[in-house]
Amino acid sequence: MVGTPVLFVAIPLLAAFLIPLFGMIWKESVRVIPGIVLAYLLVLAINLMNYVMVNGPIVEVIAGWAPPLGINLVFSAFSGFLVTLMVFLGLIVWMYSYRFKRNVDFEPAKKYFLLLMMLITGSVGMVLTGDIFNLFVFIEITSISAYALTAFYTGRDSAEASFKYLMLGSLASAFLLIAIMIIYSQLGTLNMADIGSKMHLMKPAYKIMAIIFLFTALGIEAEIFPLNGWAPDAYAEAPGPVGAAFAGIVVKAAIYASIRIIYTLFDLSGAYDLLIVIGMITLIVAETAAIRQEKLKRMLAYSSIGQMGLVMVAFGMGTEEGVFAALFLMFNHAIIKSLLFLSGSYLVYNSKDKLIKEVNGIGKFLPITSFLFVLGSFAIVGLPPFAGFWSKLSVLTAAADSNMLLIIALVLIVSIIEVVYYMRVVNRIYFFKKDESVSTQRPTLNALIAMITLGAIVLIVGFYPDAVTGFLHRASADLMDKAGYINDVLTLN
Amino acid sequence: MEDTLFKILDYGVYGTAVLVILIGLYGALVKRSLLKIVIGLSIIDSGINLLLVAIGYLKGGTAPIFSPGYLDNPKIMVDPIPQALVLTAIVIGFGVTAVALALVIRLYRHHGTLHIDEIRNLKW
Amino acid sequence: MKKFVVILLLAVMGYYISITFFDIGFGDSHLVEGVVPVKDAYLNETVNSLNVANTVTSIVVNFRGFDTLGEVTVLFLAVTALGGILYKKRHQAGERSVLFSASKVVTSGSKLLFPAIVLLGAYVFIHGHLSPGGGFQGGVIIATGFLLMLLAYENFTVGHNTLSVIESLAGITFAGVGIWGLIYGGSFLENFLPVGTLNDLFSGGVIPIIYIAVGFKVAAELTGVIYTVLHEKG
Amino acid sequence: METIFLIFILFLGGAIVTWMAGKLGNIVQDILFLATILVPSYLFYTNVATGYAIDFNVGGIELSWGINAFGWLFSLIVLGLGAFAAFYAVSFMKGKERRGAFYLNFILSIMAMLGILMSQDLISFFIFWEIMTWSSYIMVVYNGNDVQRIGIKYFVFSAIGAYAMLMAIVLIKSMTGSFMIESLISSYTSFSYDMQILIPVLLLTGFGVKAAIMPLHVWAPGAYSNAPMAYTSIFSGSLSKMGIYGMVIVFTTMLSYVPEGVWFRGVVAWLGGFTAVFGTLWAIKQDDAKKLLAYSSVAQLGYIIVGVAIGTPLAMMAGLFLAVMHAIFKGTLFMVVGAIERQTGTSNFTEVTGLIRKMPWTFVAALMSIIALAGIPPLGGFVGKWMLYESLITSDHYLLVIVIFFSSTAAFLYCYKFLFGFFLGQEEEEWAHVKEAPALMVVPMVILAGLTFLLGTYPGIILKPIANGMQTLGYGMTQGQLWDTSIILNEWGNQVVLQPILYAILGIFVFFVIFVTIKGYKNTRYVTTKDISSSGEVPLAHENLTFSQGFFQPFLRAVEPAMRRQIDKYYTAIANGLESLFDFTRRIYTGNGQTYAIFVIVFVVILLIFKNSIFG
Amino acid sequence: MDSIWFKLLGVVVSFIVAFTVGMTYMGLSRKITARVQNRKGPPFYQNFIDAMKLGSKTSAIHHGVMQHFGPAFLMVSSVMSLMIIPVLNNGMWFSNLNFHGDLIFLLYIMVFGPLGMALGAGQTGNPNSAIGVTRGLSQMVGFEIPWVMALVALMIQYHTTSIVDLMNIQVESGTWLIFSSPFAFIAAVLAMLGMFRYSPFDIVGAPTELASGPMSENGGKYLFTMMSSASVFAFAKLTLYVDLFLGGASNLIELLIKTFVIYMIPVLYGVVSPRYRTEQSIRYFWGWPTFFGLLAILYAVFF
Repeated sequence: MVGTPVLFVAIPLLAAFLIPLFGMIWKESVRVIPGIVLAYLLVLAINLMNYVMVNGPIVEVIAGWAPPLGINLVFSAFSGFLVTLMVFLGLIVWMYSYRFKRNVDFEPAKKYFLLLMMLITGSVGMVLTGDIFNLFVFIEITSISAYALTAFYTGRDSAEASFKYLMLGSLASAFLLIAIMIIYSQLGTLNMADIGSKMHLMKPAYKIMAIIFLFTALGIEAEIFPLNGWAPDAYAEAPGPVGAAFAGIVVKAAIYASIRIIYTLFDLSGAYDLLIVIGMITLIVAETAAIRQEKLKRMLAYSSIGQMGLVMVAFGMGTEEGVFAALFLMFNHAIIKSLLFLSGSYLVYNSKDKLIKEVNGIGKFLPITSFLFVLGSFAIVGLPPFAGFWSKLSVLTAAADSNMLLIIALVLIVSIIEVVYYMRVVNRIYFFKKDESVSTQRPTLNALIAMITLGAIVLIVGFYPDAVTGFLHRASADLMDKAGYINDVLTLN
Repeated sequence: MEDTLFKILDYGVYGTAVLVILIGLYGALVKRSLLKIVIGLSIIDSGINLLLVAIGYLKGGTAPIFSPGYLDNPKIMVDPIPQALVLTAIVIGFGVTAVALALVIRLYRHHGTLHIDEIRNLKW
Repeated sequence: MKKFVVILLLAVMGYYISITFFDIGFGDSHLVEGVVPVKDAYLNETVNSLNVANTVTSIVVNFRGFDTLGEVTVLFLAVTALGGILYKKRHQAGERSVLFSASKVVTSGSKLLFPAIVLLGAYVFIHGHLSPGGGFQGGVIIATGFLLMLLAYENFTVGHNTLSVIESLAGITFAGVGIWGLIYGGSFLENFLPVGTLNDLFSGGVIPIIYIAVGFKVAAELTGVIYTVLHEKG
Repeated sequence: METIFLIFILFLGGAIVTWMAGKLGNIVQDILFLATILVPSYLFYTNVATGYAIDFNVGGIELSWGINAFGWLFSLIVLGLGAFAAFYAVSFMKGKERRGAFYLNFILSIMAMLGILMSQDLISFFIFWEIMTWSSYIMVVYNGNDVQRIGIKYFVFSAIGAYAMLMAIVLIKSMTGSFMIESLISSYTSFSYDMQILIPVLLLTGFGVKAAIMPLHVWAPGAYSNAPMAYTSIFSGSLSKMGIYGMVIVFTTMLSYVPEGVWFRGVVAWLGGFTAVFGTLWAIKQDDAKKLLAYSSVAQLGYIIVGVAIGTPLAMMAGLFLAVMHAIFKGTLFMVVGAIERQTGTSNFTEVTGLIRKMPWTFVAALMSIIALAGIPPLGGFVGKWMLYESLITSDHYLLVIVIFFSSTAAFLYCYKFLFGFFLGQEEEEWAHVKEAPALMVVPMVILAGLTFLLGTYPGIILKPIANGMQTLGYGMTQGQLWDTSIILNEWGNQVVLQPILYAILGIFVFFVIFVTIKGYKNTRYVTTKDISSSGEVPLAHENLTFSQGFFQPFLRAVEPAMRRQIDKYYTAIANGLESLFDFTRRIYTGNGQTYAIFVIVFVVILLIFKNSIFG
Repeated sequence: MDSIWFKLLGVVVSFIVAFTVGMTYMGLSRKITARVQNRKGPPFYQNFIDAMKLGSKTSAIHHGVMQHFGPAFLMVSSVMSLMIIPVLNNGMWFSNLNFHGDLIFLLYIMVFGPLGMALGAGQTGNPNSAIGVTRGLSQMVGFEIPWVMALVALMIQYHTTSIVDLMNIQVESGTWLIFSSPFAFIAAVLAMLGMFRYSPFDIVGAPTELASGPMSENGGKYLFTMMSSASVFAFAKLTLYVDLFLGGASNLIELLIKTFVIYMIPVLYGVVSPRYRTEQSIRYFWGWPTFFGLLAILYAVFF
């Protein structure tokens, strides 16, 4: 073991406090330090992941107090997998935005990278933490970074989007605290494993109240319909890489939190059905809303919401196959949607309104970016042999094994809608005449490297899904093993 | 007498806290001015904090501080954890409010108004 | 119309929350049977192994110090976010957006009060582990001192870089102490210093150090918030 | 290295290299392209034995690749026509944009089709199916005409089909625990009744889309006519046969085990019949050669479906033979249109006339293919149609015979329109400069057209693989027994009775041609088609009297009631309705943050009110 | 008996008989039509004179290779039909090429001629030809429906696709098919009206409209071939009807009588009817004839 999970939080925080100091000495450091930190974290994550795959989960205590007392971090196959993914995406996003908007001044640039790093840290913290109040703190770290990043561009309507996000985010934190209070008042503890082990003692009425508020609070972050009013605006108005980070990192963390709560904390079977129903509604509403969008990033945002609905459905099946499918879907969505956001934002780089029709015929001018966007489109709608196919297949297989014919049919019908709007964009990119008034921007080298890396992963996973399925199987087994989780945490010294 | 007082407190403290939350929510959901919405959100925070700290109260408990001489004469202490949590919650609430106000300033700069119905460039 | 719908909705929600909490009960132990609450262990450990008088402080800084680190980060982020959100290209530093003339009484009084306020704040956060109060409270008190000065004097300036440096150093101290604990004590934020005796100023190991850092940080950050907003041109 | 893997690696690698090689020069790219098609094909035919399969594992899923005799039959269509079309394409694409993308998708389509034939499990089947779908989709939108309508329509229908298939696949997986086609076939009879019905329905929907069966055919005309012609020849010729391939498997395995299979056969056969009739009627109406051929493809596929669905040995043989023939002659005809379009710039009958002397070889190819299409002896189409009629009559499908016969007679109308529109009629000055297409285009066309003659006379050449394939499918008959089911075949599978007739036909034809030509040959001189006695007056040089507008107008008036209701319109109406509905859903997002917050409260309140029924 | 020379002889003899009979019938029809219309009309041998004149004429111009092919195609169709159709009962005439499926084959070969001829007509460049061709093909689609229905009904009823078999059945049972499957006969006869293209179905040639349509650019040897073909084809068709419905014929005289009776149906129907428009003609065939065809099939299936 080369490090401990706490470094995922400690190192970025330390770096965050250092950046202003270094920034006074060497201006470029504000861009470089986050990258170094993220690269280090990626190495750390891979090392820990290797360790975890062999030796089982790492439970780390903070401040030397054994779990029911102190806060603990759990780096298991499940959380570790997500952390690795998030840190990797964080590095990609950093790489993409390294030279992005060279006309942006030093001051905002400094803040941008700082906030981006903290966004990732907060998300990673959400995944790692084993304490429910600590979860709240990390959610807030993530949220505030997200508000600020959403409102990053002063010229646009980004403040409006950010404000909506903030309103709903505030409601989320209020609900989260109410739920925490109810649980605490009954069980006298905040540790998730401890709560999980004692949950059966709680009165069902309280349990239900708690899960309603927890589910709503995390649902707001996880973009569940009808709690996702903020999402399309925020995705669309945030800078492109931030949209990628939202889709690939923040939402994943929120989903992780809600799933961890439903699977490990509570023992209510109704919650699984609720997940399926809500997930399905989210999927349908989001995809149908996406088909009529006029703005590219907004369309991607709705698509992202829809995919999250599908993830919820898969988790709601409650079987190990379902969890595997959901995790595979999360992985693919993180990679592919990030690819789409990153390449998509170069497609509409100079455009003011980011309209879909402005990508007309751009394939000739930005061949690589366009190709990557098309690759992403093909992959996200689940066309083989790209990555998205395998996850869609596993979702459907899991649903078939749970005898959910209607779910299969609905998911497939919605997929057709998805196909339609992605293909419309693909058609525009390659087979329309370019509008003369639209100017294009060639991606910088760092952005290209970032996008090509993602594209390569899409292809590799498509042709060789075994590259990730091993981890995913371990991760899904890990999530299903509630007793093991509680045991690992509570029997520490 | 004391019993009735506690009876009133029983419902009163929680009732007040819930009422504060609801008032805050009402402000956030109905008021048209962005500033009032932000104020509403702050009020929600206050209500939540009140509720939170009330959870930890124990009848007849003292502050959880082992002041000199306490150990010789121990008394029942209120639950310190909610207090610690409230401390955190307050600070976070402050941070969010600050960001919210900054956003309001930005919105005013951009739209020249604080009326939420007119700040609807992003829709559908 | 909308109002009534909202009121109805809120009434329903309020009803459910209220009955839940009424049912939980106020002022007595509402735990389910057979559960040993964590707070007992906290109270026990605070006085017995940490030698800290203020249990809240021990929880905030030590048991749940990770939360507090996050909390400090939230504040730090709020300030950063504020700067980012309100950033304008031609930012005229030093030009205040709100100008008013305070009366002589206010200016003189502020000048007198300012040191006292700062002193009080420092006292509060230094004694955070002994008496009610702590880094946050002390930091806020200090920040009110600066607020007072900013209100009283149109040309009162706080060095932006100074604030930033203080903020960073305080943050580094907190995180550094944590990592130090990781290296020497085995876990992050481990209390690696001797804990001293109960009710001494120098007791509780790293708790006062962290709380002082927090105090500085909060003071700098809140001042920074006020300063930034005050220099915002509408 | 397993040859099977090598084939696919060569295809894939070659596709990518060809795609990238645009900068190295066109010649290099062309050679790479041809090599990528030909080398794996060679390897396939020399090194892959039928009946051999290789198992491997991807992502925890057992996969198996190999080829059986039935797949081998279709591989002839895929790789054979593919090779001809490839040569044609090289010349066709000269000087066009985006050659790399064209070649890439061309190769990928060929690869995917071969992959479909070699898949012994449902997952690789589906993967290759989808590769085929999207590579052909890119070709459909390749020219950029009306892509949002035609392209999306194609993709949506493909997706409907593919997803129906996917649903069936996952259901099969959950019931049998395996993705192997074998295990599906062996355990089908143990499925519940609902599943025994549902799974064939889903699979047939999937295959039906590619085979352009009646209610699912609306994508075909647009897609076929919109793709570059060099591709359409394999699109219509081979790609649509993949649907037939799948249908055959469904019909001969699953549906032959259960009594309900009879109903499926009846319904699909009738749908095929209607497809044939309406495809033909719409083909007659078209003024654009591509559209005409596209509808004609739909109609021809209808015949094939009828044969396949009836499924008696003779009908199956007829269907498969027609499938091969259709690949050949429809491939040729699309190439012809491509050649004409390349030389004249249009494919509209109302614009181009009198090319017979300008493009004689193209005309020969077109004439022979058209005769084959019309099913006129001596060319290949006749044998197939004959077997189809015979099988329908001997299996008591009398009304279907009439439907098929009607469609096949009406097909003469568009056959004539095609030949007349392009090649006959008056020679116009506007097209005086037109030259014969390049040799690389003409040679494949003529060879393919020659094949129709060869197979018409010696159908045994292709009936042998068909018989082998049908044995694999479980028709327990030897070749001889199969051929005995038809009146016209001899023990080698060639036409025994008809051969004298063919010779007679040829003899009479030659005799009278010689008679008409020789008699007074010296005194007869050629005059241009302007030199006609039009009511006693000779038209001027710039006057064009060719009858091309409103061809078959009276006939269309007669059948107008049948054509008034277009399925396409209903689909369009549904699509528009859905889009309006979706427009409504997106208005849920009003843009007002407070509304969103109210949604949250509403959500909470609903959960609170119904908490006991949700979580109880 | 099976030698190729014997078969060739059969072809030649059949051809000559068919040519003579066909020409005579056509001449007679002209005469009869004229008498009905209160004209004197040409002599019945007029067609022979015409044919001789055309055949001896030297054509001066041609419009290309397809014009040579067109008449040949037409000839293939008619001669092949003639060779397929057994002329007399019990193999008392050259059996030529009839085989166990000739009924289906016939359906095809009979429509082959018009198509080939249409190609020839197309190359002449005369718009009238093309218009005539489109009309002809359209009408063909019209009458093929009842025609096929009638034939299919016969196939269903007697489980054979061979004309010889049908003839044998009639001889053995002593009942003509006109009585045992009357609806098929009605449908077939109504279809025949179109097949002979006499008024009211003479829209193809339509002398006053299209200047004889597909033939308008043809003269001399081309027209001669076409005329011969038409006469052979007429004979073949009439023989087919006799074979199918009237029990065949045991000698040539009987054949002549029977064919002439059949032949009079379209001729007499035509003289009293004005010309249809194409769509009317098509709808006509899809009306009652098709109805009878359906009846025939139902009859065949159920009885």
